[in-house]
Amino acid sequence: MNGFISHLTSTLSEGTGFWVLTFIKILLLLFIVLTVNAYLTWFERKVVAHMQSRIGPHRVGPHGLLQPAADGLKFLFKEDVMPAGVDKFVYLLAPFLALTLSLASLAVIPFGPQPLPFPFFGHQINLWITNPDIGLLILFAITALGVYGVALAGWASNSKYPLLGGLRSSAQMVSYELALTMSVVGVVLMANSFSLTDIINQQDSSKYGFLGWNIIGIHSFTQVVGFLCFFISAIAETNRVPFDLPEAESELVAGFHTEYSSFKFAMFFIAEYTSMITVSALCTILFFGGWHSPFPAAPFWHFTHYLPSVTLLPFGLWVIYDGIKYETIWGRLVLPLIGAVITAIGAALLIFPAANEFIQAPFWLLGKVFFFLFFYVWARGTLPRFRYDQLMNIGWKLLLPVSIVNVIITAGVVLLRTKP
Amino acid sequence: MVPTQYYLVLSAILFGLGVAAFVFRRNVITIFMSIELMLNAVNLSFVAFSQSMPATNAHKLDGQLFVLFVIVVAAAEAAVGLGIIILTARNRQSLNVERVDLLKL
Amino acid sequence: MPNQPILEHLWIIPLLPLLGGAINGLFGTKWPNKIVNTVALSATGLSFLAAVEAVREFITYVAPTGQIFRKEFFDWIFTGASAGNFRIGFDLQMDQLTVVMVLVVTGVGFLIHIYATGYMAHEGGYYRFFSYLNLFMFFMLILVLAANYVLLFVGWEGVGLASYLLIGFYFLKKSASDAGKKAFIVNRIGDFGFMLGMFLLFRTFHTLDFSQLFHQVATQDWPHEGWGVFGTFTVAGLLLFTGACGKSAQLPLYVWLPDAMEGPTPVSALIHAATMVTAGVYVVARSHILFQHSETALVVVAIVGCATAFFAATIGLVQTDIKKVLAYSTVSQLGYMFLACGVGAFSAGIFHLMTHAFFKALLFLAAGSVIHAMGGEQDMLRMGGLRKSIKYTFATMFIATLAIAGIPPLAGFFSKDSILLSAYSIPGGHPLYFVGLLTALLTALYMFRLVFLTFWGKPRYDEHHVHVHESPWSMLGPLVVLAVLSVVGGWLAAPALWGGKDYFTEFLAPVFGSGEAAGAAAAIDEAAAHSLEIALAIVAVLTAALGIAVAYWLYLRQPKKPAELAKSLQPVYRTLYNKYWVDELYAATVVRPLVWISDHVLWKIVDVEAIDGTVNGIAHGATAIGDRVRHTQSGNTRSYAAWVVVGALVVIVIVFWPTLRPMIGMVTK
Amino acid sequence: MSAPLIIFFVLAALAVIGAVSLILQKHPIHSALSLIVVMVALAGLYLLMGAEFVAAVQIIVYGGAIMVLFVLVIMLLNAGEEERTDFSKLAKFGGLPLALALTGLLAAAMVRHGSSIPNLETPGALAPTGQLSTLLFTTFVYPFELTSFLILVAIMGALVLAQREKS
Repeated sequence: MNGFISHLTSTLSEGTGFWVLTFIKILLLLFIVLTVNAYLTWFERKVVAHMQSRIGPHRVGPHGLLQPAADGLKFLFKEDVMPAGVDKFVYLLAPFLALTLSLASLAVIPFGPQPLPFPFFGHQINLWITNPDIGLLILFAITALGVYGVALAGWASNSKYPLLGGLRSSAQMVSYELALTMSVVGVVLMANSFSLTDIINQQDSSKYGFLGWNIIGIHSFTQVVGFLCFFISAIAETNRVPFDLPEAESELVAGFHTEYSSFKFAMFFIAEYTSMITVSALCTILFFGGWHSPFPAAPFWHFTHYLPSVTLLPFGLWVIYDGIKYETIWGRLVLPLIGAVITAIGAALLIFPAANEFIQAPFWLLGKVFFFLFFYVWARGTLPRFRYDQLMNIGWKLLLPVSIVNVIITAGVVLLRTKP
Repeated sequence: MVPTQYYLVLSAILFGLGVAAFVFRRNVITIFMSIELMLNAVNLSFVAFSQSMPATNAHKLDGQLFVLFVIVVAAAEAAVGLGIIILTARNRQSLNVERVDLLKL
Repeated sequence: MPNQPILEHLWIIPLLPLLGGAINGLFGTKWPNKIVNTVALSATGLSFLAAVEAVREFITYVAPTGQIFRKEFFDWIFTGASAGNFRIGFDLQMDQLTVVMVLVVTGVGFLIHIYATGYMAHEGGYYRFFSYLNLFMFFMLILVLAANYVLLFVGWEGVGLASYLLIGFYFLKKSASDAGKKAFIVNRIGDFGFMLGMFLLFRTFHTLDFSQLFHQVATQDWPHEGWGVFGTFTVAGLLLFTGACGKSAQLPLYVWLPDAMEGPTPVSALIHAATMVTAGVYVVARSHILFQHSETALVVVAIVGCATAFFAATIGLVQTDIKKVLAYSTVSQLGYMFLACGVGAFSAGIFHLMTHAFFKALLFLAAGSVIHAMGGEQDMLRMGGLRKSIKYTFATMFIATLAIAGIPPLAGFFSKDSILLSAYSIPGGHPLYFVGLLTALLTALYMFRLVFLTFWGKPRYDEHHVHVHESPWSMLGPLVVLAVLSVVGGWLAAPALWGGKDYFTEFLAPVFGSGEAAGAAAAIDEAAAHSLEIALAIVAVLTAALGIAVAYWLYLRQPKKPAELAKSLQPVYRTLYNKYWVDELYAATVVRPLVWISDHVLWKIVDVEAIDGTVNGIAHGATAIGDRVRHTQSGNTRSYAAWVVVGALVVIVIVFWPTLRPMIGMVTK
Repeated sequence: MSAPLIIFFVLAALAVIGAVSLILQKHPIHSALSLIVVMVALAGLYLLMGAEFVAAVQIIVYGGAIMVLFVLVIMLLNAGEEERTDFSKLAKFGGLPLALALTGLLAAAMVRHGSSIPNLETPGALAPTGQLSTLLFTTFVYPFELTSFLILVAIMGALVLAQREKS
């Protein structure tokens, strides 16, 4: 294993082409993620609305598809109020910190095994920004620092509710970080590496399909307990329902970002959704085989490779159909267009097998990520909020011990397995 | 490659700064932080020494292990120390160490 | 060896009394006398039985082999090879000499314990007394059983301690406690000599173990140190003898013994008559080989012994305190023993030691019984006519008196006779002989004076107040036993008179063999020797008879006479009565200067000025420094921090000095 | 000037600046933030030295736990800017020269001595986390257990201290 340092030096010794490429990659990723964030809000509102048998946003654009854009504009153009008596520096620092860290954590997440087929000025284009041997550790390090955004925001805005929210959330995050870290140790033990790609490769599904994933763990040992602990504490870590005490509207107005308005508020918002994505990706990578498809690689299962197009084509067609009989003229124009694009992509995948093969890994990865995102929303739509003491009890008295036990058992099993 | 010497000098400087903070600051929490700073400086030299050893040396990693121990101890220290600080602040209504110069109230 | 259970565990014999003493001393406070004396008696009694058994085993199994029994129980002092393997072990040994001593000590000791239960019945500190007494037994047994000088010295000091404690038993009485101190201090002088002797021996022979040391002396041929030659043996012998003088109350260190009579009578009997005071004799006899190598030492011993004997006897003539008389007689008898040793007749000395233990113990106990009967009266001039009222006491005491006076066939006769014989038979021993003879005369005189004053004549005490009563059997029993012993005690040596052989000497021969040779070398052929022996015996008896007659004439016929004599020989009488002013002399020459120095120099200057001055000075200095330094303890964390930094700086400078010096040079340049 | 050297100087500068601002900041929160900067910079240096695990632990524990505690306490006690008292003459007048002297001496000693310390030219031979843990659980197992015990004690101590005395 050639560690981070050699990795670093090698990357530094790369030519400017590499730098340009990485820069573009970063910009691209940021763009994608921010867009996804935006539409995640839309998605959330829609789903929750439907769960509550409402329609949700549908005024702005067809099916309210432009709602996020509208919100964005609103954030941009609203007056940026800075409350009196705040600690300016910290007050400004907090949102930046939050956003930067949550975005930075994306840098180490790999989206696919093999690079794009065409090089960029002699540099192969991997589906990740960087892939260090200690990706997981770096992720946790970043998560650990994530506390400050919230805490400082709460403190800096010099007001009761934010302070309480800040205290609460920092306490909560610190507490759940332990469980979070412990619950992953099992996976690390089995993969015997901190590198995310190693972890994914270890849960290879080419033979037994999804049985190879850590959640089932036919290769070594099931991590279902670890997964539960991880996911619960991940939700708490991201301050989402049912652990959204930092921003308990009913108690603290809006928690730590009460005093934040317009774009600074948006930053917190984006940070939260980004970390949701990160966590979902992490779940996928650690427990659900990352980009491995749930089906074995045996020729018999080859037809599953057409699943992307098989999902895309009907969806696109449905969108067109739905668009045609949309009430507004604007919708009747736009929706079929989108549908057409989707259908085209699906068709293209059928036509170009190489592209199809290439798309498999990202497809599965993103599919799982999407599922987890949906789960987030689902939870929000259904579960009530915990009380603070309950929260702490779950964190310290349930998750932490359980995950520790899980670590011990896993270690034992791994030991037995490795014994010749 | 960076000469080990640089790291050592850096750690010396950081340590000195920590000492300075300890002497100059009056807020007990800050003083506590300056202690942490000194610990960090020492850790730096630990790691520097450890990496300066050839890989063949059996004790190469000891330095890093010491760092781990130091960190753990620092954590424990912080837990207890901050508890004490909270208590003192509660009883004396002051965080200024110069105002807390009596053994009993 | 399975058939020597006790001998293999010789330590039992001394340990039992120690246990008794410890138990009584620790728990006896609340106990009734019954339990206390049960403990004490069982301890000593068992120890006596053990001793008897041990002796039996020794005589049956070991003695025939011509060996001595010796066993190392544990290392007491052992410096590893680094310090030349110097070893002082807790080693006990048993040879013929030890046999005699052990039997005497335990036997007489046991009897006296029994006696004491009666005598002390009404005294306070009963448990204390017995605990001390047992302690004494322990140390005495250690002394006689020890197999090296150091262990012997332990016992030696131990008995000193016990005697100190017991003399000062009535510590509320100033005279008693003073007497205790006096005994202790005077003994220190002797012990100092003893230690020096030990050091010299160790320096010469690199061992203090009897068997090794004596073996060296015997095997390697050392130059025989003639008269006036002060070689190793002479000096060592004399130093050891100094110790012996202290312990056995010889000139010039005898002064403590008469005062020691302040202690309870059983103590006087056991410690200051029968056992402890004979330790000196024992030591001289034990190291006889050293003495035999040095004429000077022997001569000194003989002369000192002889002189003491006569000197003490003369003082004994005029004392009126019954115990004082006995005390002086003890001193003089001890003188006899040393005389014997001095003339090389060690076995005779030991023989006299044994017999003397019997009759002198008896005398003391009887005297105690008399005092008991008189209700604490000790002055003979206030007694008289007790013959009828306390028969048993009288009878036993009379026997003892005959014994000490040297009337055949009682014990004293034989022992004293053998001593005189050997004194006579060595070249140039005649003066010694005659002095000894004179002493014998005086002995008979003052002893019978004592008896006559006490038991005959009219009662000189107030019969209305003093109710004379015979002592309980617990006291009389021992008297009787001892009386029997004082009669038969000497018969071991009796056959010598009619041509037989002296069993006692023969028994001790393995120990003193060479010594006797020296003594007998001077003797002429058997027949002449025998006739001489008879002649001397007759002379001795006559002398004794003469003494008795004089006593009879003076104290029964003309009771006025003594007073007139005293008046006519005023100076002599006063001299004797005041014990030659020896105490006063010592007081003037030693005690008072010492007191003056301690008072004016040691106390007023050394102690007050130097020592107290230093201590107080240190204290004041500390206070002063504290006053200055206190201000750094401001409680201000920042200043503390600054101080810490200062310290750190110093440390760094010290540690990195070699690196920093050139830089400083650069800076200054 | 090779890449690692650049990184080193950047991080070192960051650390020193952080430390200096720790001293100069008026408000404890700012000091805490500066300290966090120092720690992150040091973590970077550890990475540079190839001590990945240490770096991660540095950030997770120091940055994520200890400093959070500090920040929390500062918030809890609502600590304001510190008052400028100078009761200690020594600290007031002697403080700066002393600190400077200490720093200077240490640095000088390092400069002199450091040259004697070997430098590994090869970037390899960094600390595989596996080896580290192996060492931790074999050679250093007793210290390890001891520290765990220490932490237990510390937890209990913190509990005892933190709970308000009930009246």
